[in-house]
Amino acid sequence: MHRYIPHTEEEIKEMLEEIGVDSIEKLYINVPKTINEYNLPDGKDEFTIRRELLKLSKENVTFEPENVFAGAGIYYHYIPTVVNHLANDQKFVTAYTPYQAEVSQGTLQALFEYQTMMCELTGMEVANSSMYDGATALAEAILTAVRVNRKEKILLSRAINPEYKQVSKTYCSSQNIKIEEIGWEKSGQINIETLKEKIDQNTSAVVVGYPNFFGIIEDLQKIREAIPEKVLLIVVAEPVALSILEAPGNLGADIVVGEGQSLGITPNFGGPGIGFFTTREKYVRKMPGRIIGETKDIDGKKGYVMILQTREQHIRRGKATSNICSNHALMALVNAIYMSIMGPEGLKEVAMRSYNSAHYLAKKLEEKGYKLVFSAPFFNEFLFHVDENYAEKWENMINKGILGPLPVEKIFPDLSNMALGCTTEVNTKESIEKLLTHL
Amino acid sequence: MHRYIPHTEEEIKEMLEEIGVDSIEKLYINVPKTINEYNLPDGKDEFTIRRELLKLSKENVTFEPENVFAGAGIYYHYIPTVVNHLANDQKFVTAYTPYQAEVSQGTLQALFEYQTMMCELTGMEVANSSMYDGATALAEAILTAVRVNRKEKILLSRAINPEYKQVSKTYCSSQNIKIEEIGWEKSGQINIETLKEKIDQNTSAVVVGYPNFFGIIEDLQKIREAIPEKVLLIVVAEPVALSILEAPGNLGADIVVGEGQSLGITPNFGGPGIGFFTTREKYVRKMPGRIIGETKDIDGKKGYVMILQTREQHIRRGKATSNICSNHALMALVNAIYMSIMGPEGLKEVAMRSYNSAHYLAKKLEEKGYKLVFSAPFFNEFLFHVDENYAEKWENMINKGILGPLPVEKIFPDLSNMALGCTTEVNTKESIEKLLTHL
Amino acid sequence: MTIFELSKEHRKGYKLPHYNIETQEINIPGHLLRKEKPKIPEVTEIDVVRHYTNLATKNYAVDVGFYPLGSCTMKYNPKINEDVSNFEGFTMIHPHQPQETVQGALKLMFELKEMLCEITGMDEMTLQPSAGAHGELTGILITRAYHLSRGDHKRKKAIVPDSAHGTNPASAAMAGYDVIEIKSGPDGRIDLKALEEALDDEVAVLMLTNPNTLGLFEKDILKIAEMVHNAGALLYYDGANLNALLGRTRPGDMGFDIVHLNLHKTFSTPHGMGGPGSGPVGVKKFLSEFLPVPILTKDSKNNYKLDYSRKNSIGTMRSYYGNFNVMVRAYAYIKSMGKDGLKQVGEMAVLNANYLRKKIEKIMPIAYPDVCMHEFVATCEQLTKETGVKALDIAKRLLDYGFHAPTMYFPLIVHEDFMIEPTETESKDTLDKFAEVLETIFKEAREKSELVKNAPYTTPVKRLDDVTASRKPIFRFKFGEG
Amino acid sequence: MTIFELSKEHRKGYKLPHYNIETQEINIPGHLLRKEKPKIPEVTEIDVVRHYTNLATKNYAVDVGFYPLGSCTMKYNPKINEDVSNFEGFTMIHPHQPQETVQGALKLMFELKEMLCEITGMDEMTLQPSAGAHGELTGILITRAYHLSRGDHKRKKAIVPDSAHGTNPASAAMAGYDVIEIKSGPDGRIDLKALEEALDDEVAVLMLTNPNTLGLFEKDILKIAEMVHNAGALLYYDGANLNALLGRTRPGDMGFDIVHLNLHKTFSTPHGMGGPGSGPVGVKKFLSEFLPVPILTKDSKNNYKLDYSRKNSIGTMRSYYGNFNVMVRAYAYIKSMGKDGLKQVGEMAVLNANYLRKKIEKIMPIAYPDVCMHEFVATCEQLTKETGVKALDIAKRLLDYGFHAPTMYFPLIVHEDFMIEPTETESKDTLDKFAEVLETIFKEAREKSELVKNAPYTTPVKRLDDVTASRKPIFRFKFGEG
Repeated sequence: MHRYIPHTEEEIKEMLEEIGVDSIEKLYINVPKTINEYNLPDGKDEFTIRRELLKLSKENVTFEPENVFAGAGIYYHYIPTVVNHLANDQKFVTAYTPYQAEVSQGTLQALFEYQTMMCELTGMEVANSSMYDGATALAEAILTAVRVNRKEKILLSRAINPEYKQVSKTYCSSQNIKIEEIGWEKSGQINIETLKEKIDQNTSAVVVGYPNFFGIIEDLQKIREAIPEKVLLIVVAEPVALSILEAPGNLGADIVVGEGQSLGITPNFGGPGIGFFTTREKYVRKMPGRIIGETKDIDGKKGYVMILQTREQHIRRGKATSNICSNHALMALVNAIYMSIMGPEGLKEVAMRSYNSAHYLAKKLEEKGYKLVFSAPFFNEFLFHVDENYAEKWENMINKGILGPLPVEKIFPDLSNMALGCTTEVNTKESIEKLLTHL
Repeated sequence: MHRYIPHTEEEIKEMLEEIGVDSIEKLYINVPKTINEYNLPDGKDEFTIRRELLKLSKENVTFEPENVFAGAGIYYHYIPTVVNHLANDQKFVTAYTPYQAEVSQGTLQALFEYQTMMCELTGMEVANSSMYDGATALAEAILTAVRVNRKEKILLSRAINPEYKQVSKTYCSSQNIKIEEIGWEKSGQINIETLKEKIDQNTSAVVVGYPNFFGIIEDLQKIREAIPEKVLLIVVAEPVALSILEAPGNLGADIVVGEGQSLGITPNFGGPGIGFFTTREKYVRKMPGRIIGETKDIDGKKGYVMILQTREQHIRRGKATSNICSNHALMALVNAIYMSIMGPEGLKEVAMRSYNSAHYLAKKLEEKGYKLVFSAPFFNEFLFHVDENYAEKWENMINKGILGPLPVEKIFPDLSNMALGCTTEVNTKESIEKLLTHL
Repeated sequence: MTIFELSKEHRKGYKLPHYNIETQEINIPGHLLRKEKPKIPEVTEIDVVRHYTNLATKNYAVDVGFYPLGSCTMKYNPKINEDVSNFEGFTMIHPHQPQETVQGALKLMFELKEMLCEITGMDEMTLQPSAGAHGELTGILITRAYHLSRGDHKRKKAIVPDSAHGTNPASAAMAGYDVIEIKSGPDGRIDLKALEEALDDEVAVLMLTNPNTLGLFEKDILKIAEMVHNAGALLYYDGANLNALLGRTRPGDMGFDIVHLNLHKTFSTPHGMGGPGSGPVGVKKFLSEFLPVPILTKDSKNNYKLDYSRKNSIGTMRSYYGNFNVMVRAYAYIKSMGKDGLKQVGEMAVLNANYLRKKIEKIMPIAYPDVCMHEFVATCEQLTKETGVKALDIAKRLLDYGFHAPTMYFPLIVHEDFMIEPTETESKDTLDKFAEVLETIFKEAREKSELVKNAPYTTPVKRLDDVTASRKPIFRFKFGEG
Repeated sequence: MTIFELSKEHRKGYKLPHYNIETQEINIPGHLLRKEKPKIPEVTEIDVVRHYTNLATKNYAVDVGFYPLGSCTMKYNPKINEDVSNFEGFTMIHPHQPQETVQGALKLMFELKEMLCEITGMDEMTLQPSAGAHGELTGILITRAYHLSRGDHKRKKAIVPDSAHGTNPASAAMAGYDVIEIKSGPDGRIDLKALEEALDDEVAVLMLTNPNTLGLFEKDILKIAEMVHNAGALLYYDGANLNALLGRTRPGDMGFDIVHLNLHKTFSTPHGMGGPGSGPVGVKKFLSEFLPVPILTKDSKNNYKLDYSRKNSIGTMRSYYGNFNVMVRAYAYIKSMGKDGLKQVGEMAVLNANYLRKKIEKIMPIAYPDVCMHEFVATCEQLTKETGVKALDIAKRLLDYGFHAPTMYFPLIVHEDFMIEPTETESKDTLDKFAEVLETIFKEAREKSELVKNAPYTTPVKRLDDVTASRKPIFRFKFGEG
């Protein structure tokens, strides 16, 4: 018997006897036997598995974090050692969704605290306990806004991560929701005049990045002032930036979503990260996903449970606010542990260094003759003009162990000869200088 | 303040106030200030520490386990993944000696089970919950035997690991205990005739290996028959071998000690491993180290506690059976987890493969014209004659990623031009063939 | 104690590396600069370690004990899968690296896809969806794209049986379909007549899990497939219960056109308190063009590629390529099990369920007392009538005895029910002990019902008030209120 | 439930790699072949995981809560030290590899030794001893070798204060010395007069820890050193309490000739339920020749070496080079702390102890109410007289409140005492909470003493009978008896 299966021959006999059949075959009543065996290899031992997977893993090129100057939604940040130590506790990892609250207080309290931290960071009133990623969080935010306003039109900044835009469009494709993109001004910020023009009675929400995909800090206050009160302002925020940027909740945002990968999660080839979803209390019953709330037990002792489940698919079925069932709870735990160990001052230091290094790099690039594409303030990413042979240069840098600024055309097909540079707190002065020698 | 220290400036002030002094300096009454600061570098962040240590670790040459043909007391065995997962649980790792039994049942039960497993493996009646290593376990066994018999002479097989012999001599140096070595016959087994001759009224114990340092399986039965009943037979056993060799307890051993590294512990450059110590119940009060026993709580529920502490230094002080205080409890846990996952059949398979591969290798070497030094049955190590240029060959193999049979002279200075070969279950036919091409 | 209550201003637990870049001017306008420090806790490493270590101890988990959750397939999660998924070459790669620099990752994904196609009998597969429900939505959008591509605009209905998982109707609705629920027949299976009646030219898809949530194999599956296909609709397979069929039969062989898998069920990746999971979607060849992009391919030179050239694709379902690290675990699992191991999984899962069914039926009736597959449903309705002790009470009392409760009150067609799935990784001893405890609880319910009604007692908290929790919700820690 | 009771014959949890070497004949004589299978458990991976996971949960540990164990220095053990000590380049090296292939390990050991010499003010050091007591034995054997090397054969006595750790007399006895205990003076420190009387030409060594186990600094240390040296004896430093002095003074500066350290105390390597620890021994130059071999050296080309050429060496104290992986942790710790951090360690450890002393003295008397160093001793003797509640009972009651008990009934010169060492890694909040709980327990003792006498109640087992356990000892699981 395979090593993960406990049955001995003797037990199988005893069990069949109890069932009252004489062979396992007899248990497959009416089940057609369509295969004799899979066209798959035989099972392997741990030693071999470990070696094969290690080999595969080494067929991927990794970079020293300080040599990564690419972001575009996935960032290399310093992750304190305790984060993985604690989040790898198998009593978190192998737990199920906390349906039995009395034996899930670890999960529930951690998620409740995560929700609180996300509210603090975004300035919003409620958070759910996670979405799959930033892209689906935005798609669900749009669906939420449509449930609130019951209008079919969504105005979405063109400077949103293309991955998010695509997913939002896929999600909306079958629901008669029309997503229109609003371009940017020369500064890189959303074109407010176009926005004002396009807003009409049919608009449920406006979506902007904060900072946007190019690192540009949108002026949420101006945007909020430009749109009618009942149109929801959905902000796609980079959570690290929120330690130095005013909380969107204080600038009139109705829903703040984003990707939480930068809060303690390794890049993971893009997944799993985590989508966060925060909003105002008045919209909570339209919100997707699990929400954890505080309550008391019969002795009056504080405890936590899942609340407002009547919004959800397992109760509401076809009328649920979303079909989401599995979420990314473990990554919410990672976020919470990361924020706990860094604290507000650590988060701010991370944000300040990310900002500072990016501006230093931008200055150095300008000194070398490169020109920035946009003029508005940016956080830790910025777009700059490059030569036609940049793609080649970029691959050259990769061979030297540097993941340089991304040739943005690969992601944003209509932007040619531009690169998206990024720094975080892990880049060093030396690594920046090394980068510059290759540019 | 350093990141491991929680104090804020404000708290320090409050605390000083409570104490009633106005500065920390005032707490150092009469303590001379002999240094201003250490001649040490400034503290470093995790990122830097991790990188520096990784670099240091990579300045050591490691080998694929199947390419290791060296043993001599430290072995490369397959270690199932769960062993480290479970033993790294910080509720084991950061626990103290189980003085408060009611909150140490994890430690105590695990050690009690470890003791049981060691008794099963050795065929002895009692085990303590660990010694530092095989060498100190032997030294303590000798001291125990002297406490039992009160005679000054110890007859020790010359074919014992030289490390163990040296340590035993160091331990005995100040206690008027005389250790005499007994040589081997051509077969590689202890010279029984010499043994018989040397035994006298002053002999407390005879020490033999099982298998001995050269892998030779000593005939414990013959040895037991050759020595008077009251002379203690101390056996230094390789625990992996005990899955196919008759338990020393069934052959008349009085104390069985050894190194437990081969039961799930990585080589660790020689430490930490673990010394095991088992004996007969009648000697238990002369035994060193912590012993865990079963008991009941006030509700009659089964539980575990440290027992017979009156033998120990914290109670008995200068009259204790040993000064041992810290032991290697965590490694006992590793042993217990390893044995649990492997089971008796897994342990036997490991032993059988180790045996089989060594005999295959020996045969192949003989086919190549090498000659074995000894003729008696061996387990998974054997000594063979090599040329004068073997040391060079050996270093050559190392450059090819093979840790070949050890030039034994480095360890056993009076044995020149011999190598000690070793295999375990991790060596493959292919790795053996590769080794042979270099010999 | 919450972590917020451990906080002390200016306490620190981190240290960043030395930083020597000159300070640049900050040119963010004042109204966009943060004024108030977020109330993230200010603690040190030991506080964080103790807080989360002690929280973990308050959790039940597979590594703590038996989790007989029907349809959740809470099997053992091998530790080696954790180790390999954490290899730096897997965790520290950026999704925008050139494909030539991530060949190991792409190869792994390609091979995983191929193995899953073999196991399901499908022709092509996307690994992008992050969870089962996400896979369902993907599958239903593919359904939609398929019908529309044929100019068939009138299909607005999705049929689901009344025993279906809640995600089935929710996903169908999210994809814009009207959900038609059909009643199960008296044997707990699809009523062919009801299906016949429901199937018209407005039906886009029938969503089915087989074995169904009662643990019963839909023995008419070939007939059902024929009926559905004759009506011009597609047959969708909810993979939640695939564990039962491993090594025996494949959704593709039974006529299913689309299938989603739950790697976190059948393929043993851990549930992580709710996620991340992974919900690959496989399709028959004729639907392949609609799959989300990118699709993993291999060229003639054994180069692995992300192929975006699929112009009828439904689009993308999430950013990048899915939950890669979950895929690594599933890949290691399938390689560890091999063809023989996977067959044993199916057989022992079915053996365990039937054995436990036999044990439980001495305690309470099985809703549909057939031979079952990987799970079965039992009901304590009679006990509830006699004693007032409900399924929920029994569930809570189980916690006191160190067992997690089974799934309850689902499927909706049985009352006061337990849906029990033991999985193949539990031993006979564990099942015996579980049945024994259940019997004890039934005895308690009859002899001292209050004891059961107020359970649990030995858990970190006693029974929690979730009614008030939803009526007067507290969504977040309130600073200053303790 | 023991793991033996989970066992089922032929159940397996392992799989070895494919093996294709032809079976060789077994030539072991029959009487040396094992006949009976050892009763090691036969279980599968999930059993092992659950068993040890659930056992771990029954443990108190630094990562669970506050451990105020006097003289044990249970400080926080940083997790990065665990990670780095598990690097393959450290765990997978063989002690008999050529020295050129382990330069990283040797460099680490060499640098660790140098840093520890700097911290202790000693000239040379061995890293070989595995624990504090092992270090003591090493140091005392060095003492012996020193005297003998000078032809001084009459020194047969080792002096220890009555407040010394039990290992001091035990180690001295193991090295063949007669142990002379001298009484402490009324201020809890060495009585110089008693010392004077004890010091004669038969005394080999005075073993001292400073600050002593009462947490008091031996302020006459320079005088003591002079007296000892004038008598021709050596002064030995037990490093258990070194934490208090970090950044301020060094044993070498105070006249000590030999010092052992406990890396698992001062340098934060975890205690591992009792070990492995590491007990390096440092000496002044004139004793260097007696150190155990090998000694780490560095040649002019920066090659690191294991030097065995020390012909007056006492020999070796254990196999190979000591507990290398423990050294890796200590090395990472010292590098993480740096000179400033280490100074803060000493200061905050002393601050914490004095703060807690002030809090505790409102509850019970401090045995020697001076300003203390890193720890202090308090006594509940008065409470015991009043209520019959002993220190042990209070200790057990502390467990109910989530605290580990302090060291008790030690040093032997104080009765019904608690020896309390908070270490620098505990916060003021934790100390406040501890004092508060202790006050509550005192109140309980006065109002309902039985409650305290029968504690604990909330632990995995209640108070255990350790008297019977030693009187009728059960050393191992008895098969067939449950």
